[in-house]
Amino acid sequence: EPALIYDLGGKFDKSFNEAAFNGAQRWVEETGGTYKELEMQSEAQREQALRRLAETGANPIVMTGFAFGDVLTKIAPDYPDTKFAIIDMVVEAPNVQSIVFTEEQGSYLAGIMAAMVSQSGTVGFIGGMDIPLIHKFECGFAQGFKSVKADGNVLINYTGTTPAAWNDPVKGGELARAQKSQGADVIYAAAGGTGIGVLQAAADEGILSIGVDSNQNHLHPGKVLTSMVKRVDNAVFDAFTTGTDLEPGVKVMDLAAGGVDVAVDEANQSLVTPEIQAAIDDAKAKIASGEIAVHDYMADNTCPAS
Amino acid sequence: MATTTGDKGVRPASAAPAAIELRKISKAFGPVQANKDIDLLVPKGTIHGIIGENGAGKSTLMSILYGFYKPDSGEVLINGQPITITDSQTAIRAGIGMVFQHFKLVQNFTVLENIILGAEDGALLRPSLAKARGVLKQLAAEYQLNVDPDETIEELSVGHQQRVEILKALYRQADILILDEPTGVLTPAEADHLFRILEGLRDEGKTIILITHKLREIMEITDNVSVMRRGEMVASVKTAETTPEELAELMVGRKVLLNVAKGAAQPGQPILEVRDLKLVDPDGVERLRGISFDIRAGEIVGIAGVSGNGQTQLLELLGGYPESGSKISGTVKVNGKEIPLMGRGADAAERRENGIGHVPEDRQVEGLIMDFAAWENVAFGYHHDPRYNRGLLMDHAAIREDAEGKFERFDVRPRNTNLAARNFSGGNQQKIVVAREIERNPDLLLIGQPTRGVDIGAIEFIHKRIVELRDAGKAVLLVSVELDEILSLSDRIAVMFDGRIMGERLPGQTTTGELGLLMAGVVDTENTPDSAGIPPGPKHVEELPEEPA
Amino acid sequence: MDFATILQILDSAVRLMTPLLLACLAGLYSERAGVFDIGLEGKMLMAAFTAAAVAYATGSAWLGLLAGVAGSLSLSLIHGAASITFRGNQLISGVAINFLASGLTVLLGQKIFGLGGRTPPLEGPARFGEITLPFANALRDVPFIGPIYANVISGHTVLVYIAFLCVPLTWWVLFRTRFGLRLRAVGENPASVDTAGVSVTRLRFIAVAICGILCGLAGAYLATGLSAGFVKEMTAGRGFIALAALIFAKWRPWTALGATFLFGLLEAIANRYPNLDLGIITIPSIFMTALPYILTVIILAGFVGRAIPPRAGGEPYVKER
Amino acid sequence: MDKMPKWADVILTPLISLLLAMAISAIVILAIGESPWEALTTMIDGALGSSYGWGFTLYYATNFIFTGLAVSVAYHAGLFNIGGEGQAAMGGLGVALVLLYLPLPHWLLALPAAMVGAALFGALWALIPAYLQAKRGSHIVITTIMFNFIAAAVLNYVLVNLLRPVGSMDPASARFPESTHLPKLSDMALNFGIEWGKNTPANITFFVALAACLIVWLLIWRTRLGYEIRVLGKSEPGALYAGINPVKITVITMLISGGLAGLMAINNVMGEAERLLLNAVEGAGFIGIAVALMGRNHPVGVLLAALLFGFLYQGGGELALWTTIPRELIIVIQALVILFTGALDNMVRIPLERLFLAIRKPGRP
Ligand SMILES: Nc1ncnc2c1ncn2[C@@H]1O[C@H](COP(=O)(O)OP(=O)(O)OP(=O)(O)O)[C@@H](O)[C@H]1O
Ligand SMILES: Nc1ncnc2c1ncn2[C@@H]1O[C@H](COP(=O)(O)OP(=O)(O)OP(=O)(O)O)[C@@H](O)[C@H]1O
Ligand SMILES: [Mg+2]
Ligand SMILES: [Mg+2]
Repeated sequence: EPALIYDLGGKFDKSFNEAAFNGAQRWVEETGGTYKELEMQSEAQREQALRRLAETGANPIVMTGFAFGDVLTKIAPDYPDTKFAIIDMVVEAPNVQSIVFTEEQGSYLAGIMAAMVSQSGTVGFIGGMDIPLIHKFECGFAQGFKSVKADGNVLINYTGTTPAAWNDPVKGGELARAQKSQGADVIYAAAGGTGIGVLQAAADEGILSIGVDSNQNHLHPGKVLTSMVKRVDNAVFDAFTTGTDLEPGVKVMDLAAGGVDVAVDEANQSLVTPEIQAAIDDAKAKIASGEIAVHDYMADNTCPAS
Repeated sequence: MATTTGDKGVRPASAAPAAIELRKISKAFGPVQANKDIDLLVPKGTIHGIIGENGAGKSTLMSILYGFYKPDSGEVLINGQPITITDSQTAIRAGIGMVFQHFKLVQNFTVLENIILGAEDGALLRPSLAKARGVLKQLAAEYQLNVDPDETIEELSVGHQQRVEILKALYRQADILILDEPTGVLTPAEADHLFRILEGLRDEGKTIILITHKLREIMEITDNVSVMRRGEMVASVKTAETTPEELAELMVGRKVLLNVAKGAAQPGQPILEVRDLKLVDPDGVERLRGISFDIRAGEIVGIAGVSGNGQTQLLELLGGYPESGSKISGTVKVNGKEIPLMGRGADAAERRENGIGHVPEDRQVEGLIMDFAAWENVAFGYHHDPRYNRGLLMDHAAIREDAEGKFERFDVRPRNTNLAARNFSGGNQQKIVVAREIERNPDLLLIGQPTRGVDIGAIEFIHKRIVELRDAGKAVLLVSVELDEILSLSDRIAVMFDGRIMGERLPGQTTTGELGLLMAGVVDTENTPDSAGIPPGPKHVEELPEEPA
Repeated sequence: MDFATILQILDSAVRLMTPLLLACLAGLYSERAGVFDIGLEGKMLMAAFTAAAVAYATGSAWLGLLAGVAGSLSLSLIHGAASITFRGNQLISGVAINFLASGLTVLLGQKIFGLGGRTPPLEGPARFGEITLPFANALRDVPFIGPIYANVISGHTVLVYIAFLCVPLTWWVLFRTRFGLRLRAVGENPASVDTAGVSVTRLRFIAVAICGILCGLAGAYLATGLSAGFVKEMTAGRGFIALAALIFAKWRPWTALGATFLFGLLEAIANRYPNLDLGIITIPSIFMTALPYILTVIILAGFVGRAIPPRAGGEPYVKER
Repeated sequence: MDKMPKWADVILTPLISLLLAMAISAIVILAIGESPWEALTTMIDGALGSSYGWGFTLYYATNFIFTGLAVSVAYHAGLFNIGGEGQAAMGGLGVALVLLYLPLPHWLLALPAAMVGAALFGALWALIPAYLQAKRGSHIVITTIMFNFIAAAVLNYVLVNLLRPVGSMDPASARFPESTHLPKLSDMALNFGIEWGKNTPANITFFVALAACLIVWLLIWRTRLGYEIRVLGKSEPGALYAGINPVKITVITMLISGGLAGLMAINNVMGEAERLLLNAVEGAGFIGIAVALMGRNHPVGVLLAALLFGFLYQGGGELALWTTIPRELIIVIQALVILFTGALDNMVRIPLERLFLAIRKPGRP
């Protein structure tokens, strides 16, 4: 029986924990299997949860979030017969699969789209808590944008420095309005619950927004340019399906592997013109071939594009 | 001779029903039986005194009458009609007004706002205030109760605050006025003025109940007097048929010496030398304007004066804690050594090291920590004393032991050092403070208002201790608004007015009248045209400066 | 910084200050009556939830508002029972209410909507729309005044105008009515009110209830005015900021307006300039988000003297011990 | 003179209050369609039913003891320190700096060094609010709230830009050297041949916390400084009369308070995570307020309240982990416990007092 552990944000964080949950649900629907799931209460529980699950025989155990990395490194050797999968972090152990996403690539595509629809030449990025992971989104977005509009302008805001930054739609909305007043006409929100406020404010103010993690196009049909989807659900689904045969090592869920993408569906079809679609397809191909190298902020903690 | 059995002593002269009749009123606060089967009869149009030791239950009884506390049992009749007083509103409607021992005023409201509070006409303030302003003017003229209606309470002297309380009751058209220790905070002149007003009210047919610890006042103004002891009513008598000595005995249950017995002073070396002391408070008000005096060993110097003329500042300055931000100049020598008045070494702890003891004017705010147990209060201010410490830690056993001894020697009741200071009566609280300071055997004792609100038994005791200290060759600086106290205790008297010492007198060679003039700021007693023969009566008090903010 | 930017910042400040202002006035009533309230945050949160939930269910923002007030009011009554009736510790009660709201909102939300405590997004009449004040468009071209009127003053939801009207109203109630006189008295010296024959308990309960109503407005504004639905913990500490503003304002309505405006303004500025380039150094964005708090401390230390709370504040009124 | 025996007030009142809180909690659990009995047994079993549960309960309690003591020490001086959260966070920074940059060959050296770092940073973070309160009259409630936010920003900056190992996603410092790892209670038990609390985070800091309770008790009730702190808390004019300098005592008290809050970092940062995480305090600073107030600001009360909250935390965690009951239920239960034992205690006490008076009355003449 597989198991899934969510990070502190909780199962319904409207972000990647929720995506993981959706993946597990899909697996249940398709296979009829059952799985165990756990929600953290505090940092100290990480180890407790992992060990308890391993001891009850759950296999494989999938966990979402880089914060598990440290603990997993420590306990994986204690349970050599259990397979672990960790999302968003690399842990080197013979029984651990590390699943990482190339958020910068997806964000790069979102940047291209933003640049192509922006009339003002100014777009915005609103991050949640000011942590490196979110800078990765920001940096890819800026690079994609600049690849189309080299002299355009990307406005950047972060909501805050505490976990409250993920749950402040009011501030998100206000930041969106501030960016709009500076000329932004497309805003990319990578901010969890705060992003809901960003998308709402953008819709209210008549500008476009870009969602994140899961497909949020439907929230404001015709007003959300696209969503940079991060297929955590696929990762969880795959891990559950593979079961105990989980391959150790690093599994990169990149553009080519369908790990990240920009969502196009009926809600935003009218916004995505054939030219835009062509540009995206072109960029995808070039990224896949290595012709375009999207910078990974995490590699050196810098962002050449902004 | 007085009858001492219940209400039989006092019968209304006519057949008219008594203004107040209480029957078998009982009230317990938890395990404390504050009132027990109390009967009381107050005829209409009389002034009725109630006396009793601290904690005897006087305030409780009156608070029940006023609807502030609910009695456990008993009956109340007003003008012969039984009435259930559930809250103060009922009492007010029945024509009862009360001036509490601790005023119930809102400090940052104006006089007018305090007057109308709870008695407003309509939902808007403006008409109420306008009406009250008119009524106030009328009452002020009628009873000579002048206060500025727009002044806030915190800017008023206590005397004026009390007027506001009385005006509050009159504004509500009280026929029965209860005053709980009204003169405790008044100067003799103010007290006199109050009594004239009370007499005026009585003559109008109003009924007045007066609680006081001062037998002189009872004798002077009341028609009847009731005595309480330990929650019970032990006697009710006609004032004309009793004597202070008898009342004192009824109250305390033993004979009390009403006058201080002391021999002549034998002054020695100067202990305290004060020269040209000046203090400007943070608001820029000159509180002390060049004070100079000496106190010698074996001498009690009394400072008389209307409160608010700089005595508080003088005591605080000598005690080492003038209000921060004050500007200070002048010199003070203790035992010939100059002590710093500002900066390093100018704190109260240092003063204690220099052999200065201090019984502050306000025992509840400064002299005691009300929530601390009594034994902890015994170390208050002396907590660094090696006797109370062992190494890094305080020696609780030693402090407790010392406290037990002090309780014994000063007859503090109840004899329980574990009780919080809050739970002692005013007199016993004061005994704790006095015991602490006197038993240090200080070279100089500063003592402010030593017997304010204290019952006569305790007054006698405290006075005796002060005199003993003097006789042991110590210097005492006594500040009091009670002229009687000043006159009977002091070896020399200095009168303060507006931050200056107006003059020095010897107790045997002066009168209250003369002191009263000095207290009113009249420089010399020679007949000058504008000061001639002005008695320290109510009219004059009007013009005294008020205690500023 | 050009005029348009200033207008935008002011406009944003008005929106950001509104929940703070309402909560601050709420606290003002309660604390002026002598009941300290650190549970503003919780009441706002509860109101935000009930408002969003009912607005979603009924499709009416006004019914949502009513529900928001009811939600907040119910917590007020708990606070009143604890601190007035049972003379408990007001600070503890406030802390408990914050916890209670934080847990209950998510618990109920999850039970009802199954979205992990969120409510579904609100649309159309379930949200308070922006109101264009009369002549806003006509006056837009009048120099200076016009844009200020059209951009800063006009174009907010009705709750913003209610909040601003509450300031003079509160002043008037407190200082011009019998009720206000008694309310202030009961916070300064309850015994004075009691001996005047007025019930301390009743007055304090009314004050606490008004506090609940205003917190209800604040919470409803967050969920149905500023955003479109409830998100867990969406008050994000605003109740505490409102409390700070209340102390800052020394418990006075007009200064409360000033204090909350200052907080709103500082936040709006920090939003507008995520990286403030001062020429020599650039303040990193992390510190810009903290800037409102740093400035508050500086202003407090530098310009605002000692704040003296209502004298009887925080203490239950006890006659007999 | 007391209305009821002390044991009744100290034991009976909180116990009945607790039962009331539990009863209401049960109703809430029923209302969301779950079984209160199952919830209760899961909680008790998970928190107290095994050495494993105890290991966590004690770990959480240790955090709360420190923050609770911090609040209570300040409270005795009449200061309401809401800044425990920020002070504890800064304490974590102190611990991290000491452990990362000082060569400490053994935990016996590392512990005192880290304690100094933790207390120092926590105290420094309380210093400015203290100074502003004492000298400028800036209300400590506002300034400490503000300093919580500022601490979060500082920590974020330091972790993300200065202490984070390059290439790491996690805004956290590097691991502390192996030599500085504190012995876990389980290891210590193993030394005596007892298998106790395997893999639980409870560590030697628990004993440090107990010692802190004792020291705070001595400080407040047995030393001159404590006496002065309590005097200032009761009456500032009284303090002046007694020759106590309010500015000095205010600052010293807040330094002690901040230091205690900072010391929490020994437990969570050094003892548990063994590296500095961004949100390591996790609200323990605020729980400290509840713990202090419920514990009536007495170290023994704080200890008991901290254990109660440790139990609720761990029991609640188990509940969230192993049942379908949402984890927010625990917050509700915590709220009810705080409410009933801390704020509605008179609801129980007053009838009890009447009862005792009634029992006692007939016995007296
Ligand atoms: N509010 C109260 N709660 C509990 N006990 C009280 C309360 N008020 C008074 N007592 C107790 O009741 C008794 C009577 O107190 P009361 O105030 O009536 O005395 P009193 O005669 O007015 O004394 P004093 O001369 O000091 O004013 C005292 O033992 C006192 O401790
Ligand atoms: N709440 C209370 N609990 C216990 N005792 C009280 C309480 N309130 C008052 N007392 C006691 O009641 C008695 C009288 O109290 P009251 O407030 O009438 O005057 P007081 O404090 O004695 O004032 P003073 O010192 O001026 O006489 C005192 O013994 C006082 O300590
Ligand atoms: Mg009395
Ligand atoms: Mg008295």
